[in-house]
Amino acid sequence: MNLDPSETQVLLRDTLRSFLANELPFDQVRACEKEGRADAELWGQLREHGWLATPFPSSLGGGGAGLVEAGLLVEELARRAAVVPIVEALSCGAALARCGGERGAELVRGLIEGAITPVPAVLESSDRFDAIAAEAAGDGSLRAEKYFVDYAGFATHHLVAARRGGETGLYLVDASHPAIKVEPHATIGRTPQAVVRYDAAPAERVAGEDGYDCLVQVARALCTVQIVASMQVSLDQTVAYTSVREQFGRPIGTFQAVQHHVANMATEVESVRLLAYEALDSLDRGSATAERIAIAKAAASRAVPEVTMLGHQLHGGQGYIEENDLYFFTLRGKDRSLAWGTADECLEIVAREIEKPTDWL
Amino acid sequence: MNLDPSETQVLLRDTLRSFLANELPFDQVRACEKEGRADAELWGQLREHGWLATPFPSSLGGGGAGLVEAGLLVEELARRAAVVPIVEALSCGAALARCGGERGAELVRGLIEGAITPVPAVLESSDRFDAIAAEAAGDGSLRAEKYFVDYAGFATHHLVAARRGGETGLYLVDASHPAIKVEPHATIGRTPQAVVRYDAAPAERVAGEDGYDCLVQVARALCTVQIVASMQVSLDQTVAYTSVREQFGRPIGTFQAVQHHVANMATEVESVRLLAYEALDSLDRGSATAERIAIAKAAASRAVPEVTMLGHQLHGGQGYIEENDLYFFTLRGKDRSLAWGTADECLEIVAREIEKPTDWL
Amino acid sequence: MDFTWSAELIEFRDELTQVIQQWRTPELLKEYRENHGAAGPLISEFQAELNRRGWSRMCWPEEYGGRALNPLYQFVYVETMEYWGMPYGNLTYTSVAPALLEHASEEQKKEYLPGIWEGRLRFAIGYSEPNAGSDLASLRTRAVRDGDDWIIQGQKIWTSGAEVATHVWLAARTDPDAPRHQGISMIIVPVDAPGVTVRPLWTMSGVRTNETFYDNVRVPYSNLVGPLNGGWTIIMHALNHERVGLSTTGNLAVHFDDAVRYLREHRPEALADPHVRRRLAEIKLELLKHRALAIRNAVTIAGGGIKPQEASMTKIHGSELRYSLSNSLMDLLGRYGGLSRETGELAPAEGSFERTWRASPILRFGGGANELQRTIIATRGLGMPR
Amino acid sequence: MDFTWSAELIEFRDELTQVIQQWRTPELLKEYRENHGAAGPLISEFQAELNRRGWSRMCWPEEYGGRALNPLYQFVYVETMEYWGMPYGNLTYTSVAPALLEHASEEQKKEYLPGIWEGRLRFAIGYSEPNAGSDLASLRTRAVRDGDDWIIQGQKIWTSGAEVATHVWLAARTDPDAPRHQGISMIIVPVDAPGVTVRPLWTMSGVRTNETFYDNVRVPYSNLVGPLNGGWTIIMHALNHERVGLSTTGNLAVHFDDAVRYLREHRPEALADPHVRRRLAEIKLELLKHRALAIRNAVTIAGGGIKPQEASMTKIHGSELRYSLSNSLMDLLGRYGGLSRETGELAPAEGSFERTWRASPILRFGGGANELQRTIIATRGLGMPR
Repeated sequence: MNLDPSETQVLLRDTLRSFLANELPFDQVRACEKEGRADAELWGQLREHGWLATPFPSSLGGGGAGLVEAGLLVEELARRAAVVPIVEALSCGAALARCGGERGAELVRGLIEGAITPVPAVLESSDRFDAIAAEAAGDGSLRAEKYFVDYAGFATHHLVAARRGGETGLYLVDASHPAIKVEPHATIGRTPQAVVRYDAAPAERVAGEDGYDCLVQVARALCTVQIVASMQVSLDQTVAYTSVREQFGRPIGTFQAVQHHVANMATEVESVRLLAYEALDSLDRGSATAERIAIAKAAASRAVPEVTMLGHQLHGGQGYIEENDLYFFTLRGKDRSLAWGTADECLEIVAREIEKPTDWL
Repeated sequence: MNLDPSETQVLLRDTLRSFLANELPFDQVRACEKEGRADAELWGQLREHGWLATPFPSSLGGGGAGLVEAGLLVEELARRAAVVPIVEALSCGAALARCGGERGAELVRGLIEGAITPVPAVLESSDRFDAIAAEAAGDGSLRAEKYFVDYAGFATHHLVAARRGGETGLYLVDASHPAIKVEPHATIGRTPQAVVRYDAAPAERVAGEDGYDCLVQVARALCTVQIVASMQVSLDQTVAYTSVREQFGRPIGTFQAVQHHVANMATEVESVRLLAYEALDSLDRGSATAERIAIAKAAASRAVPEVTMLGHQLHGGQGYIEENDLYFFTLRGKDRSLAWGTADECLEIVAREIEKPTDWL
Repeated sequence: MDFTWSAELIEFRDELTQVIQQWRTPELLKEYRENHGAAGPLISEFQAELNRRGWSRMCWPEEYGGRALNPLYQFVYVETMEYWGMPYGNLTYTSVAPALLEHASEEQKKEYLPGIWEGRLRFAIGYSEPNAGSDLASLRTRAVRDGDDWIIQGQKIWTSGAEVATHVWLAARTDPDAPRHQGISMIIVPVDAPGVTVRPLWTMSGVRTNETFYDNVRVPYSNLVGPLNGGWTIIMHALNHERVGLSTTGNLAVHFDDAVRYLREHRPEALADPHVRRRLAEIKLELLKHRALAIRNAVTIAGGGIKPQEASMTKIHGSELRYSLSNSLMDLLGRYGGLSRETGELAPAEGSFERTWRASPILRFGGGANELQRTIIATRGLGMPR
Repeated sequence: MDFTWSAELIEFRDELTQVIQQWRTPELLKEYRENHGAAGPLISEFQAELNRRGWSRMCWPEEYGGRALNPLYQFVYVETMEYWGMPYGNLTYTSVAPALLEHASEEQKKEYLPGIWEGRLRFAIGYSEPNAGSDLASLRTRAVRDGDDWIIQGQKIWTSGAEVATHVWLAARTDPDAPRHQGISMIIVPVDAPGVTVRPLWTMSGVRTNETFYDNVRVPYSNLVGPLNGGWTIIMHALNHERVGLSTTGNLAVHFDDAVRYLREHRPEALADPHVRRRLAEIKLELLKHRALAIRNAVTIAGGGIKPQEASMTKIHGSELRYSLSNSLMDLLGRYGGLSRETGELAPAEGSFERTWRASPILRFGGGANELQRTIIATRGLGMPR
């Protein structure tokens, strides 16, 4: 039991943090939002510096670390509201590395080296992870409509969840193929997202049911960390602002009501952060359960709108204008609360197993 | 639209309030709780002073007022934590007066004059209002097990919900009949309650399905007022206590955290009170819907534990000992939140009709 | 006690609703959205219709063209307009006009009131400053008398609608030596007066607000409303009235109705889900609690009084419900809930839940932060010590 | 990061659980309930068994008979005991013993520690006074030196367990002229000392607490623990340790497990209800959030530090969860949820949800009111201005 990051983990985190503080001004994020695009430049830098390799086995050219380290990367990027498919690409990579065999290993190498940027294409109009209806035909072609595909237009490849012979698997599709149509959504998170239509697109099966499960679990856990980052920044900015903003002749942070709101925010962030990294740690150790990951995500999804709204309440008008950076975390936080399973969907998973004994220690 | 009590209503309320302030010391309530009995003396006084007659038509010897006035009586009694079956007897009376025909009218006269004290016996082991299974035999005898019967041992008669030929109706049973067994419960509310077993007890049909519905709706609305009273007293005591209790050299009521808790309590009390009396008013006007009454009860049932617990938090240890009167309202409030439909059961009623258009004005 | 509306009020509401149905075209709504409250051609016509029916000033005294109707008519009017999302003057109507009726001189009433009810005059509110938010009494914008004029120097923030307003309803410090609450006056400033600059501020709701700068702005001394240095009382009066308009049930309840309609039409399987129905029932419960508080406050005002704690309760409950309601609706729509209006048809109810969610911070801190409102309830409502 | 327990700790927990299973008879639980924490014959035997296995002081330094194990052992010990509702010394063990180990003299440690681990000595906590609750530093009970003795005069409240305790762990003012935090000392007072009176106070939880009166009570000067006038630091230290014991996951989680078991055995139709399952899932979520906070705090302490904000978060979350958990369980059991233990078999889980609900106020204001804890988080944890 050691809940703090190791020295290596701290180094990883701090290096990326200072890199981003220098290289990623928030106006670069504003520009991406405005133009509805991903941050291709940053994505290239992340790859060049080897950060994308971090969580993959050294045998595949990776950094030999695990998903906890992936979480640290994701958290840092989310703290800067970076518009890059970090969760998407890393969860594809994790599913391919763990369940994709030789071909999966090859693709992970491609991801690390920059040959490909894969993103998942999972949900359909039903918006349910347990109701994938897309059918992959025996001839290797795919007809499907995938909704809510994050970074669909930026990715080089889509890892599409589809069924063949009653089993849901993952199918690799080249995103540049003309049989694919990408129709962008505008979302509260203001990151690129789209409906994608695959009209008999060539699709290569690269993993089976276990791959699909792995993809969803890893993405859900990493998405939870994105939420933690949103809450943390909202908290940090609120502490900083209320400590200096004066009203009634004193910093508003000296008012009990303000302090108690902030204390509530901090308690949420602390508990959800622990659940999030515990989920990632369990994935690294092979002891993960869908239930515990769902609990972490549900806790995060419920907490983030409350925490960020308290942040706004305490910032007053200053936090409400887009010249302030606070809104990034509010909007991203809510967007991520809906992604990879809402609190309701995740609680459903917990409810299903409610009679299973729990080890409370 | 006039949300304040009329002059007559104020007079009624104030008269009873000052009567109770003089005649019902809290130690009398403590004695009833300890001995597990109703307050027979007070019940007699209420009848003698004509309060029990208030809401019934003058043609039956009643006061000619309505259920709003009944609510005012109930509220005053609940503010003193009186151990009398006021909600039980008045809701029996309302059902009998409205749906009991000639025989019902006779029984209401009996209630007013002191010949009978009827209480409802409705729930069974299923604890569901929509699953009454007791069957009234054609020969006028009843076999049933009724749970959670408030004041079962004190009442002279039970108004038992039972089925005959597929219809649920109300059956009058003489509580002194040897075929009846009363096994007391101990409950959080510390008022008399029991399981009652009717082993072929003589039972007279006095109302049909409409009578049963009326009984439940009236009791639910009056029970909501009991909850309002619990919250109100908890709020009042908390305001009084925190205004004088000093810590850190000043009344704790000057602390923002305390003021804001109290403000939250007050907002709950105010909104639930309005819903409660609106429900009673709608019953008087014949415009009541099960949904609106359910909403009032659900709102009250959710609010009361929150409000009373805040009261305790602000009273500290002083409110936690039974030498203080605060606990009456905390425990009664929670007890009543479970009676006549929990928040969940009431929300279920609302959910059922969720597609029905609402007049929001 | 009587919790029912009179037949006259219901009749009025029904007639108003009918008129709204005729005018509430996609074109008008688009004009309303794009003009940010300014009266384009369709809205002007609608306004004229309302005036022809005598509704836009029906509660004003007869000497100002009103019919002196019970203020509950105005409550019903605002509730109905807000439910349907129709323009009716908004803060100019619910906040500035009552303040003018109460505090302005006869000349001022004659000068401004007709323009208000005809929809020609639109006021932006000029209270807040960068360093005077919740602590409004610390405002620093100065107005100095110079003969028959005021000379105004300073800066305001959150002057929403200034870009389409004709006037700013400005709070300025006119006696810097007096205790802070006692040196403030209300002055009407035409937006086109030389020296007034409007700088846009875009908010996360997508709605524009403004900073406004006053650089030696000269306006007639007679633009002072109410007594010299008596502005604080007028502001508090206006804020209490404003809270009524900001806290209607209508503009919250429409989301509930929209959600039920959307689910029925597009996702019937979700509407059959017991969890979804339960969540909707919980929202309905909160809406009816809010309705009770809003009506309580309106009835008090209609009776000629004002209880600050009732306005405060309504404002807190409404502003927090705006958040929790839109938050719940987004959640129960899953990823659809995150789609914005710009997405097009796929966005539920034109993305209105998502948009309201983004807009939900403002009423929690604006119009007197909820923390201040809670203190008002405790001290003024319940008499707790200060 | 490593979120797993070592194999040794799991092994210890399993062994402890096994021992508990052997001793956890209805008779022992009845004795525990009826003796209010005093060691009757069964509890004494159980205590002896724990001692024989070296568990009751396993984390103490070796010079006091301990095995100097990592404090996480104590965390696991307390969690497990609390889950099963078994006696283990409770506050004497989690609060007074750590304070003695840290602050007492060698003589005092020799005098008191063996009695504690053997279960012979039981301490009641004497901090609060009628006018010193949250504002503990305003306590007025006086201790005046008289030769080799202290003479103590004053009154304490919430001296829970005093009726079965051997000693009171008393905070007294020893320098009335010093600033309030600097004139307090800790003195051990035998309950049977002449002049000590114990008056019962019955609480709404059904549990007894006490007022204790000290009328010219004479105890040896050597009963002073730690430096003269240095009591405040010792109290804060003890309170932080106490919060660990008061905020276990175990004594909350057992309700969850009991509820699931009760529903499965007695009301399977309710357990099949999606709303009930969802509610249970929400409770489980909160329990696991609490577990995370409690472990975070324990790991910090085990690492030799203490972060007051972590103890505070755990205490707030635990005390509010105690309420909301029992409240939800009562609600989902409907009227059964309101039945007390005295009802008999019909009461779910022996009425434990109802009983916990009644007991849930105390931890919200006791052990440092949650309002104070929130201020600690903000100022000490986040560095906000005071």
